[in-house]
Amino acid sequence: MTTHTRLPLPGPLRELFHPPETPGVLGVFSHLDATLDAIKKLRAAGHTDFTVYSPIPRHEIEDALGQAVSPVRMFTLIGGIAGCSVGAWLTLWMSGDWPIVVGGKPVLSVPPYVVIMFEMTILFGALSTILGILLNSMFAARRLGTIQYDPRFTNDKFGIFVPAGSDKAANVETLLKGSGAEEVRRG
Amino acid sequence: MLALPPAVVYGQQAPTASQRYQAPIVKDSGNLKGPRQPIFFRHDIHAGEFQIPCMYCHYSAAVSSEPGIPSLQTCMGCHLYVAGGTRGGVKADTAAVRAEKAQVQQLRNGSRDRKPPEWTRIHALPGFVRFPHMRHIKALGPGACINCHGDVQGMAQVYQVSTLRMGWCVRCHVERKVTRDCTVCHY
Amino acid sequence: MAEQRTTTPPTRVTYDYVTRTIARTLGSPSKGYFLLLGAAVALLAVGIITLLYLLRYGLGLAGYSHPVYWAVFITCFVFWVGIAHSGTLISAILFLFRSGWRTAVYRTAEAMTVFAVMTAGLFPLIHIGRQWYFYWLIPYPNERGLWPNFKSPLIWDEFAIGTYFTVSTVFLIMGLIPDIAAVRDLATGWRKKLYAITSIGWTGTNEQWRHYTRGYLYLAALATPLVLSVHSVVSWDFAMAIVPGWHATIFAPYFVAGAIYSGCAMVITLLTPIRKLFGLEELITVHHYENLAKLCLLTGSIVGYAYVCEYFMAWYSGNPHERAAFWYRAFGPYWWASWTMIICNAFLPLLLWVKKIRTNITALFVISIFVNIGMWFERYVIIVVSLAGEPYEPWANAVYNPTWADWGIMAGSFGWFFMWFLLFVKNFPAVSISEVKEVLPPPTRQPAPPRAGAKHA
Amino acid sequence: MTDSINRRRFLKVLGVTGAGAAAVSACGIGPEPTERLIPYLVQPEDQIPGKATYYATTCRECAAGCGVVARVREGRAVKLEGNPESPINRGRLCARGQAAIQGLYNPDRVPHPMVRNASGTFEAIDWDGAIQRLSAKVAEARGKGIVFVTGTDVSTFGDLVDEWLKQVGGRRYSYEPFGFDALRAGNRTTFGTGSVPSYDFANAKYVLSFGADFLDTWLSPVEFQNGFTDAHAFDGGRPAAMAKFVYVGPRLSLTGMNADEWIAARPGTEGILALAMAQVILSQHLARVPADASRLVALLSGYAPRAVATAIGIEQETIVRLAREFARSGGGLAVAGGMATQYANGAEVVAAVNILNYVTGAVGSLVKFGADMAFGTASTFGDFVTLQDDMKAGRVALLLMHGANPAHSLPGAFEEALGKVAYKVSFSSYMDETAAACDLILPDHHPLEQWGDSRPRAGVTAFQQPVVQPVFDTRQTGDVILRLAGRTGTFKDYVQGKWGGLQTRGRGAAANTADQFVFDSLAKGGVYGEAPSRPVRLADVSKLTFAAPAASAAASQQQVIVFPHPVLHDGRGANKPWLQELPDPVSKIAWHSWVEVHPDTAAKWGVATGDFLVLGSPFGAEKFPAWITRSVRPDVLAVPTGQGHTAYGRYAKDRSANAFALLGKQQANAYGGRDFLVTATARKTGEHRKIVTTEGSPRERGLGTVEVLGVARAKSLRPNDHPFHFEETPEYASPAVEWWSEQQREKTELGNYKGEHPRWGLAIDLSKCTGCAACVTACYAENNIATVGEDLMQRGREMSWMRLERYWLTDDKGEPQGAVNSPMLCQQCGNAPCEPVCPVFAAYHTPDGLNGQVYNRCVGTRYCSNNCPYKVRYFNWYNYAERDGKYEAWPEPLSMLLNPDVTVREKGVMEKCTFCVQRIRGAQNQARLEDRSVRDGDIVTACQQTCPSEAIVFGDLNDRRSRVSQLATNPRGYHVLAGLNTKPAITYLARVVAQETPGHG
Repeated sequence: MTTHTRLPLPGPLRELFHPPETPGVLGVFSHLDATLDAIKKLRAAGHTDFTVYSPIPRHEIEDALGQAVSPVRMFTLIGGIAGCSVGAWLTLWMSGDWPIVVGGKPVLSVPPYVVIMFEMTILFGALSTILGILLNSMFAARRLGTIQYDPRFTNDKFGIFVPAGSDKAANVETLLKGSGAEEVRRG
Repeated sequence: MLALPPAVVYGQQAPTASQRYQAPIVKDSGNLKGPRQPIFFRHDIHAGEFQIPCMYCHYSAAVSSEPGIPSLQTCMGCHLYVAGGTRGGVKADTAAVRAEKAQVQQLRNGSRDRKPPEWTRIHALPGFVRFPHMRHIKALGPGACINCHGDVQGMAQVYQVSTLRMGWCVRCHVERKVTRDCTVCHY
Repeated sequence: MAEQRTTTPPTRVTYDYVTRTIARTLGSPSKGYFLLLGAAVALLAVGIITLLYLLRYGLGLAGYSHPVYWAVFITCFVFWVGIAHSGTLISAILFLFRSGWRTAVYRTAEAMTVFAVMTAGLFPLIHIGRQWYFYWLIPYPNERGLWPNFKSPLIWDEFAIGTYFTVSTVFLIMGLIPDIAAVRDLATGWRKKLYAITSIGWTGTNEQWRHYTRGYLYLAALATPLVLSVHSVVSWDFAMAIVPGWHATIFAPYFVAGAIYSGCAMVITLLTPIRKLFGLEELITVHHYENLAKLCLLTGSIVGYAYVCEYFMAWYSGNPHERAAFWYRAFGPYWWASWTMIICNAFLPLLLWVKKIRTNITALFVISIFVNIGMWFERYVIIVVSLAGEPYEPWANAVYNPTWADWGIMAGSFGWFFMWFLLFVKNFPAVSISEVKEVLPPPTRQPAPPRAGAKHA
Repeated sequence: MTDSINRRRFLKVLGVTGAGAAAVSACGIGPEPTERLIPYLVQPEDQIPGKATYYATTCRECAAGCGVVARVREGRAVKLEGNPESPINRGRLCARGQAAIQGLYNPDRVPHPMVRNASGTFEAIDWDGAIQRLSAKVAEARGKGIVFVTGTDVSTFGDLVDEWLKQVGGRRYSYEPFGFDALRAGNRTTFGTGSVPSYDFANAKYVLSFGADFLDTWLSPVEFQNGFTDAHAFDGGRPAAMAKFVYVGPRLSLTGMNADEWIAARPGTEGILALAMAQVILSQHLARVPADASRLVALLSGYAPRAVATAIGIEQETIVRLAREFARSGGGLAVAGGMATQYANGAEVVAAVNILNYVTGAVGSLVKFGADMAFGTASTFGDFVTLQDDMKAGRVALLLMHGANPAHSLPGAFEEALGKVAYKVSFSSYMDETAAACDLILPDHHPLEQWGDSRPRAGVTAFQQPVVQPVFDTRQTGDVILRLAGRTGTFKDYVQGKWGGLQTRGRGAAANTADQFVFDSLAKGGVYGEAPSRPVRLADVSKLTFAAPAASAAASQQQVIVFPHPVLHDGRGANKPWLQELPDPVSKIAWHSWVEVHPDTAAKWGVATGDFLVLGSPFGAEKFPAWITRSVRPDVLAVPTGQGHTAYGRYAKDRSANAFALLGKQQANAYGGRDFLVTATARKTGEHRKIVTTEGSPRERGLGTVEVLGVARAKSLRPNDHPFHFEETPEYASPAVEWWSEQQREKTELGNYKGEHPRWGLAIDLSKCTGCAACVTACYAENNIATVGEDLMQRGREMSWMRLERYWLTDDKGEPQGAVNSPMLCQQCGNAPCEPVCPVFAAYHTPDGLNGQVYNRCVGTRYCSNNCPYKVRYFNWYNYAERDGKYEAWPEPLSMLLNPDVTVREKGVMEKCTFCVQRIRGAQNQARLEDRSVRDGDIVTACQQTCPSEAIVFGDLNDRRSRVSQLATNPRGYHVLAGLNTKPAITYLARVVAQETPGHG
């Protein structure tokens, strides 16, 4: 991910959070249909690695981009399974480590431990989901490099950034303008 | 009144003179581990060099939860006659003889003035722990004192060797496969 | 969905309007705000002083009396945990049900959840006899080699509340990130810095949205059973015990419904002044209120049914102890508490069947406050009255009266909650910016035909 | 003993000497132990650090002379237990006896001699100065009247006082506030002897008490209670099981509530009832009457039931029935005492009851003259009134007070008289009202610090020896008297010299030296002989008249009964927090006084429980909060004594009201006794207080806490019957339940739980339990239970691990006919609901079947208590051990009685009964040292040990031969709330009542 306010970070983290700049063209759109139009045209023109900014998640954009399902779900699954196992281990091992009988119940009594296992499933599942979002977004940002951004993208504008060297930039500019971009910047 | 307490029968066999450990001359007790006591009572001389069994003085350890500390009367039983400074390793060193005699004199003064020394406590358990000394002596034999108190026979000044914390107790109980039921110690 | 029709706000509500209206709430606070915050801090101070007294002298300062060993503190605990439930319900469950109307209210509800759990979590610590040993409940490796008892519902509780706090906090923060980014892009000065850090580099790229929306879905999917489990576990604190009046299989659903009920009421209570103060009338409309009121009506009816069920089962079981307990509950020295609870929780919300009342915000506000009171008394009745009327041992019963220490801690809990809540609404968007936009028609060159279910994950 | 050890220093030495850990472990569960260890100079020969030493001595809390054994640890007396050798109490002890150590270590003892200075306040004085001053006063007062007032002191000390008084020309009065003047007067008129005989309750087959509270305050309660349970308890093995007990009296006392039937005769008509019964027996020839009883026919003819039934207020059929039952039982014992003998016609009541006993032949068999009780030697109230007159007239120049506090029990009168005495000397250990009015206080040792003896009844000399070093700078009065008399030697030598003489009086086969004899007898606690019985003949009773008292006059006036409090008695127990905190066995009220009002009367006056009533007698007025109860006659109000001290230390002072004030300056009645029934006006004040009571529900409501069986049903039970079986699992389900619980049990056998273990259990026989509450106080003493004081008790925070639940048994009209008392304590459930809910395993199941409670692990969630259906867990709301804290339970030196084997609980910790686990572990340790296993009877819990009625039996339920497991299979046995499947280790044996259809619901 990139931030427009550079934060001083220690070495390896700087590497991770502030990837090198990527040259390219940024188009700012006011209208969703214009943006979708641009996406279609870009894809038709063979661009694959462009970035679409939007203030809200729009299904149409996803459809237009033809993205695969996010791998975050694997994180959730593995986290959940891990949590359940930790819960089981915690309860069973700790009860067996120093067996103490209470209320005439078996020392290792699974029904009450299900509650702990369940809670741990949720906890680990949720935390690893977060981790999944963060890691996946971070890897994506690493891949894309530091790219241009406009503050209006979190308000009411859509944007498309197309990584392009100076050779291809002009073509892209025309394409974006042609699709209805209000503003096109090169960087 | 000077009759030996019954627990003396647990005493070890006195070793032959050649095996005898000679307690060192201690010029400066300030460097020794452990708290300084009002009288520089040396367990290494009494229990080490002279091989007086632990339970000669702490006789109740074999019959009661409490080991007890000997009354001044017990000390004076010997020190009525023994003025100190007469043991093997010391005889030659006049300064050491004088120093050891001075300690015995202090004891005698205390006894004469009915002012017992106020020993600084070293081994203490919190009020909610019961440690029945006699059961441990019964199970492990009269020489078992060293298990917890360390090699007191070689300590010029006694210090705490074991943590006396619960985990330490429990480890030993687990190793020896004896109960670690809570109300064995806590009630 | 039927709501979709009314969800469409006036056309002047554009993306930009939404961003700016909500960002405006973060502007310089008014005198009234500081007055409220001051009041909250003062209440908190009362609580802290009371707590110091409790720590120094012991829990005897509170009104406990054998055999009433749990009282106002645990009542407050359950009350706050209950409050905490609507937040996750609105954000997670309604999210999964694709209820568009949730977008305007879910942030407030979620913040309320987090702070209510924070408040609730304090009570078990305050109420135990040796507060300084609270960490013995945590399974940490220790020198003694001792572990907690996983068979104890209190340990379940600890895990459930801990998980719930973590997950709901994470959920709140996740939802906030795009909004903070939006605010960041409008803010200046130290706030910009703050938002820059807290938005952890959100820019709204397609990659970010791709992982975010997926992740959010899974979080919602995890939070949904969690929210149901948490109050179930809290109810098992009672239901697992053999105390007549506690020991009932109905408790888990009964408590969950009650929790959502009290939570929705609390959302109404909190939203109303915020809406007025921050001028959010355009975003939070009567329609939202009505939906909340319908939720209240549903859950309130479940609660009312549970009340009937409890009494019926006590009678039908023929168990003399159960019968004695419920007789005592209705006609014993605490009849007033029981009837307060029944009137506030079971009868008053029946007014919500009337559309006029349901759509009158003032009426809803008043009803919501009564529901809050009623739900507090519900827990009081369950906890205190069941213990006081001890039906197993006819000799051991007592009449319990709270003391200043009980009220002091309770006041402190309200101070603590409102302090956090007030700080939150002034510093972070109290209404979700991105999600409100999601239910708006997207800006297009040609007016697009209205689409149902515009929002997709 | 003569070493002048500075007190503080002494405490310090005692506190830490030798076995520091043990001694200070009592100081809380904080981890800070003592830092300094001070050794003994000379190790006491008989003490091993960490081991208790036991000394036999005698309890002097009342004049019954029970033998006690004091457990001493590191020089501190930590517990008193009954001495099994003593023929009086047979190893049992009452609550008052248990609390004696709180007198020893009372923080309000007079710490040193004190003298009144010119400004009228007390100042310290040294012993030599004090004794010199006293001997000067004695010399001055010679011939001008020297009077020595003692309690009932039939002892060598009393002899010494008499000897000395002879020397200086003085008189001695022995003062007993609740005297036995009527008993003696009645015996004199009927048998010509003014002595108090001994009573054999154990062999009675029918007990009829006319007001005699022989289980709580009358003569020798522990002895009588022990005997009474032998006779009265249901025991399937005995053919004559269950002697019926009928109580006649205007209110139900502790004794009364153990009755199978209550005859609420009009006050003062008890004698007439006895005569009517005698009349029936004689006229219907129901018993083999002694030949000379025929002389009675003429006298009794006027007392046919028909003639007197209305006066008594009962049906005549009842009288006939009682007479029949009494006579046909073939061993009826009628006793008159207590309230019935404290009316103006008390002596007549006694005479009438004597006649009843005489016609059934009980005199000589169950009522034994010869083995007379010490109480028969006290001065009468009349004597004492004379003394007061002498004092007022200035005929007493020097008054010495020892062991009596008449300023409290004769308020006004005695104080006024005291003012006229030139010089007053008190030997009291406490600053009581009398001591506070004296000029010189020479504090005596506490009885546990002194040498002495007591002759409670002819033939028995109970020895007293010091069990601890004196706590304060006090001196034994015997020593002071010896010095005053100018004699050499100590009182110890004096008393031992006397004891040596007892030997020759015994069997005569005196092989031992006197010293050896004294030593051996000390070990046993005394010399126990049997006095020869003395036959008595019926005197000429033809001239006796038995007047029925006039009915109370105006409607606004009520008859008020002043009765002795069961544990505070005349007030002497009021300075002991254990006794103050102990709920009265009947009313369950603690820490203050009350007035018993019948609901009908209360309704008439509009009085609710807790409303104050001002009672105004011709002698004085006091106000008491009302306790509404059916256990008193509607035309009678009843007020206990014990409270209302104006001095006597922090626990007693300014607490509630003194009932003696209603009796005030009364003159002696015809037979020289004091009337405890006065006519008074009662007025509501409008004030109200929440009564400090532990009473929950007065009725058991059929919830299965107590079970009651009719006697016929109980007798018909066969060994494998289960009359309470319906409580347990239904039969069709039991195989499944058994299978399941076996499965569960197997899954618990891990670690410590593997292998064979005992299962400790208790059996409590409700048909033996009288509700006397001795067990409660014993539990306080053994387990370091904090007393919390009046305020906290009002808020339901008492810590008593054992509580006595008193549920009224009612007849078909709803009137109480006695009560079932059920000690409720931790049931040590096999499937304990409290355990699984504890998050930190502070409550858990021990391998030997206890509900362990690990105080130092407890964090105080209190969940366990919520989940305990028996509600027997108690929480430390404050730090009751905090030095100088508001709720400090053991202000110095009271802390010295803390049991070093039991942790003192910190604030925020749950506590409860664990069957005296310290005793269990102690016995196990001892058995291990001796290479054997624990035997049945090795372990005796504190409650079991003290129980005067032997209702409690402890042991191993897994050992089939143990007493407890045999009792556990008794068909009368049941488990409280067995339906909850808690599997309690306590088996209660159902109460058996004579009534066939007992109602308690």
